[in-house]
Amino acid sequence: MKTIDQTQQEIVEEFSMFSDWMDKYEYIIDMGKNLEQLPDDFKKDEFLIPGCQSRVWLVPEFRDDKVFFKTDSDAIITKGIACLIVRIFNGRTKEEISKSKLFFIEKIGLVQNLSPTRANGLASMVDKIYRYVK
Amino acid sequence: MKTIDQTQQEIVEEFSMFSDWMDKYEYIIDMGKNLEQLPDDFKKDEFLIPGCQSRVWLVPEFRDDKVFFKTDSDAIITKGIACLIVRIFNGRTKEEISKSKLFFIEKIGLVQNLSPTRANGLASMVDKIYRYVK
Amino acid sequence: MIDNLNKIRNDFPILKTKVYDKPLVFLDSAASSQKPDCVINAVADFYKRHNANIHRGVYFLSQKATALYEETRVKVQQFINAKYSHEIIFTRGTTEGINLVASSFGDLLSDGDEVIISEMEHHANIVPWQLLQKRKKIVIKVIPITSDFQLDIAAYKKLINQRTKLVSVTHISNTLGTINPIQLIIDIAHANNIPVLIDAAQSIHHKAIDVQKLDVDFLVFSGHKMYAETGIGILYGKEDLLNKMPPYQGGGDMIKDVTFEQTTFAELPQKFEAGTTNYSGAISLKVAIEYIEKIGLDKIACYEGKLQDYAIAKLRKMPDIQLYTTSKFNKTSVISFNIKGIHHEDIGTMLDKMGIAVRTGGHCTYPLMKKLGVTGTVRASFVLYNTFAEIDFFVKSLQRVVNMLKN
Amino acid sequence: MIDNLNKIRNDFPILKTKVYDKPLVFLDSAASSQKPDCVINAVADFYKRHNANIHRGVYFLSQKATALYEETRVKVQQFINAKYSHEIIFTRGTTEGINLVASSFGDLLSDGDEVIISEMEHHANIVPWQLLQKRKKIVIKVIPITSDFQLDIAAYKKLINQRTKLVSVTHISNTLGTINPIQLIIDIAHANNIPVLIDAAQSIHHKAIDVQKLDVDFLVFSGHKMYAETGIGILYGKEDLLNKMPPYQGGGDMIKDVTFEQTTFAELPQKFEAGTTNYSGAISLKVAIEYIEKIGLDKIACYEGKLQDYAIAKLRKMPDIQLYTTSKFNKTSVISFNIKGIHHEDIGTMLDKMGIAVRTGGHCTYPLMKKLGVTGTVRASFVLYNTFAEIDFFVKSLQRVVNMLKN
Ligand SMILES: Cc1ncc(COP(=O)(O)O)c(C=O)c1O
Ligand SMILES: Cc1ncc(COP(=O)(O)O)c(C=O)c1O
Repeated sequence: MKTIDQTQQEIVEEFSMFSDWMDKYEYIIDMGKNLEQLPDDFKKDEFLIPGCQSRVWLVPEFRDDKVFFKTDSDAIITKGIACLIVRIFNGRTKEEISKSKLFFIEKIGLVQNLSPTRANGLASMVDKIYRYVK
Repeated sequence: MKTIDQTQQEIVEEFSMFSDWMDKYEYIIDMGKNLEQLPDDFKKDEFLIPGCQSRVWLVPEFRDDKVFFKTDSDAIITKGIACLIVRIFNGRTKEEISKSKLFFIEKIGLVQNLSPTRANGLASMVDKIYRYVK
Repeated sequence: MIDNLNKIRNDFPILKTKVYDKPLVFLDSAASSQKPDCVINAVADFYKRHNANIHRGVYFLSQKATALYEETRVKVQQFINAKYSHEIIFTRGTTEGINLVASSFGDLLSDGDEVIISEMEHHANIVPWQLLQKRKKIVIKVIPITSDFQLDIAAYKKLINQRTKLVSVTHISNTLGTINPIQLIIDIAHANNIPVLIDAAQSIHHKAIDVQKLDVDFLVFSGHKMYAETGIGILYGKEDLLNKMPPYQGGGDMIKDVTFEQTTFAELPQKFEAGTTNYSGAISLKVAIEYIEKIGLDKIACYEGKLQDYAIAKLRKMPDIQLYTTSKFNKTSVISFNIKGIHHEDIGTMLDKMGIAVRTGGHCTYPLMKKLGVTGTVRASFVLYNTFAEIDFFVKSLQRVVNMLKN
Repeated sequence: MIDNLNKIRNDFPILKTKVYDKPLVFLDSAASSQKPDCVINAVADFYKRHNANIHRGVYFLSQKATALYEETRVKVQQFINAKYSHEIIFTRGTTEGINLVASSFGDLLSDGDEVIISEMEHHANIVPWQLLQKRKKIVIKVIPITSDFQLDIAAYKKLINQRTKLVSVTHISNTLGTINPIQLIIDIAHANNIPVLIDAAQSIHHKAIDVQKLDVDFLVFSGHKMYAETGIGILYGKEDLLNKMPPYQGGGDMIKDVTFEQTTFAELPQKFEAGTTNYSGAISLKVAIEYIEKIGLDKIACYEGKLQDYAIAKLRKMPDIQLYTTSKFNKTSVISFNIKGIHHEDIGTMLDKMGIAVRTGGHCTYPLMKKLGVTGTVRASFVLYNTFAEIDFFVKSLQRVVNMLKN
């Protein structure tokens, strides 16, 4: 299995293939579309990420010392971004996550072009993950 | 005795002799200085003109159907201006005053160069006179 | 019709800018309008030539600044045809205007008194009354909307009773674009001796308002939606009402005399303008009103109406669109919609990448969203500087975005 | 010392204007400062390139405007060294800041609770507490001043008791120029568990302020006195206090959710920023702070101190002058005086005709005027763009004016 940093690097490379923003978004959208929907009983307030215009749920689960996440959103772009985050952190140990630093967001230029509003949502999501593993 | 309009015209001519503002003010100041002081028992709130930064008192008195004014102020420039107003209205009948229109202020450029604050004070004073004779 | 659209567009420098290297298509003027050069320059010029704190100095600059500020008051008075200039109070905006009334007129209310608002109100006309409820046990009654997105006037009449002390409704809904029949609303209230506050935030630059003809008791609006700077707004109030109300904020300029034992307050309008006001903002409002008057409110309304009809006709043809609008006669150029199965935020995000600025979300009308059964809408709004070509591009781009986003 | 005064004067376009064909000598910056080109241009540039309503749009311009607005918040946070940026609340100015605290912190007070202010307060720090008295039976205690125009600290200590819930005093008197020992004042209050509000309207651009070092609970100031636009100001408050306080105004942006049954409020700082704020004013404040930082507060204070000493030395030599100042160490460059037998307004009016702008009257400190036994004073104030030559001209002109006016 790749490390957190390797997965981030992988994502950066995937995005570098797209020359324009439309394509990058198309890619994110597709990811969002392909993610399976979260069953309704997980869509509770406790799993909701604060600070987003759209609603995003993030459901953590511990198995064999590792953390797995399920996620969903009513907006497809948010869902695609949540997908990327989950892909990076899924199946990691608490230690791996707490020691990690996210760099892919900046490198693919998401934050710069994401709205502060959305950047805040993203930050909240990452924040919530780090707090889960504390 | 001159009419109200004649007196106004007279003042306009007096002021037209001064080419610069300093001299006009010197003239107003001198008028203020030469006006005799109002005895303290007239310096009551009921004779106070509202809306001036300095305090101005205006005391009306009816004699033989005519109105006479005494005035004073703690600021000398205001006093000088009050002097001009009194000079115009002193010894007139109610009818004369209510029918009159003030034009000297504009003509000598007082309002334009007077502050709105002071212009307001002036307006209040004139206002008060018109209300006295109603 | 507007004679020279190119000239008008040239007046607004921001319309020439690009976002992500694409020409800006600004369809969010209902949130805040762009500013013409004359407004931008007037403010710069003021600071370069006439700036000084107002009302307090006997020197030239202070007098000049005061005169400019007070000229704006008179300009606003004329614009809405108020009886006296001292009925015009400068505020930060619509929100502050309503808060002022809720707090200060609210002081005159008693427990059990009722205030009527409507289901299509902006939060600015809901929350101040709820805050007042923490101080007084007043009751807030709500006029529902019909399935046609209009105020339910029959229901409104039934809400009125002996305890009703104020009716406070919006002239034009910032989400629906619905133009409410405010003359009727006022007449009904007045027949019961109830004063009326009209939130004119969305109407003041779209429709001529004559406060004396309407006989409205309070009117509030914001400068920033009518081509002036942000941070300035107007509360109009009838003299006798404003005179009865206690001051809202305390400080410089709003007093007659201050002692530690007994402070007395200044006359209107100063009584409600505590501290250094946003006088440069006020001055920008004068220029903005002059700009509107130069073009003419009638022409503006007519042109904006055409834009609206054009956009609605095009949008109606889109598959899966839900338009929150029906009657075009009662409507100004604010259009809210959703596309089935697609989140409004996704649409806004993608349109943005094409240079198009629309608003998405609840538009500060969450109770209305709940009524519509949605978490938000996409809102496009058009004003005098928008074009038919922009609408074409907007609808085409929307189609493209929908294709990308739909499952 | 300031390195290049000519360059600085060149930054302020208004200083090149004339009044009555005479060069402007502006000695009323304590009322409101003039604005450097960088501030004026930043606002114009904002409206030409980045304007859109903040916080609410997902599109580029709205995001950009929001980012600029929030950058200002962070800039202010750094400038006063606040712990969190959400402790920085945008207001219209000092007056609104104190009204917000008086209303909202005031909501937490009970009948019989006491607030301590001082005899040298601006009306902005008197009247809001008197307005609160109409809602709650709080008691206002007043720290007297000494014959040396300083706060009487011994008397202050005696005013404190179990019922004292807040001390609210000015850092620098806008009439006397007295710099109050706020660290001492805060320490004394804190020893009794009492929070302190400092009115920094006159100090924020003269002296470095570190709110964490001072441990001050609330700090308020106005942008327009520190080279920014008018209509913007700051309330700093400690997080835990602001969290305890109810919202002040209701409307957009300050809510989490709105229903007719139950509205919940946003987190800090939005909770206290209802409606569209003066975001262009805020952006101007960022540029103004950068301008101050570029020159350096230390250098500014040093230079202004020199101007003050020079002016006081010259004025002392004038016959019949009454200077309301004694200790030069405790003082900033605000000088109040009267000339025996001459009305302050007459002096202001005549100086104006020579191009000199000074303030006359009560300076929104009427209780202090009563204490001094006068109806007003002439006040000259100096900031970084004033010169020794201007002081020479001012004193010479004052002499001339006095000669004209004296009996
Ligand atoms: C109908 C309506 N009312 C009130 C407001 C609040 O205006 P402001 O934010 O300028 O105070 C707005 C605009 O946001 C509005 O559209
Ligand atoms: C010490 C002091 N406090 C408060 C104020 C009020 O400030 P503003 O009018 O900007 O609200 C001023 C300025 O006028 C002041 O000098």
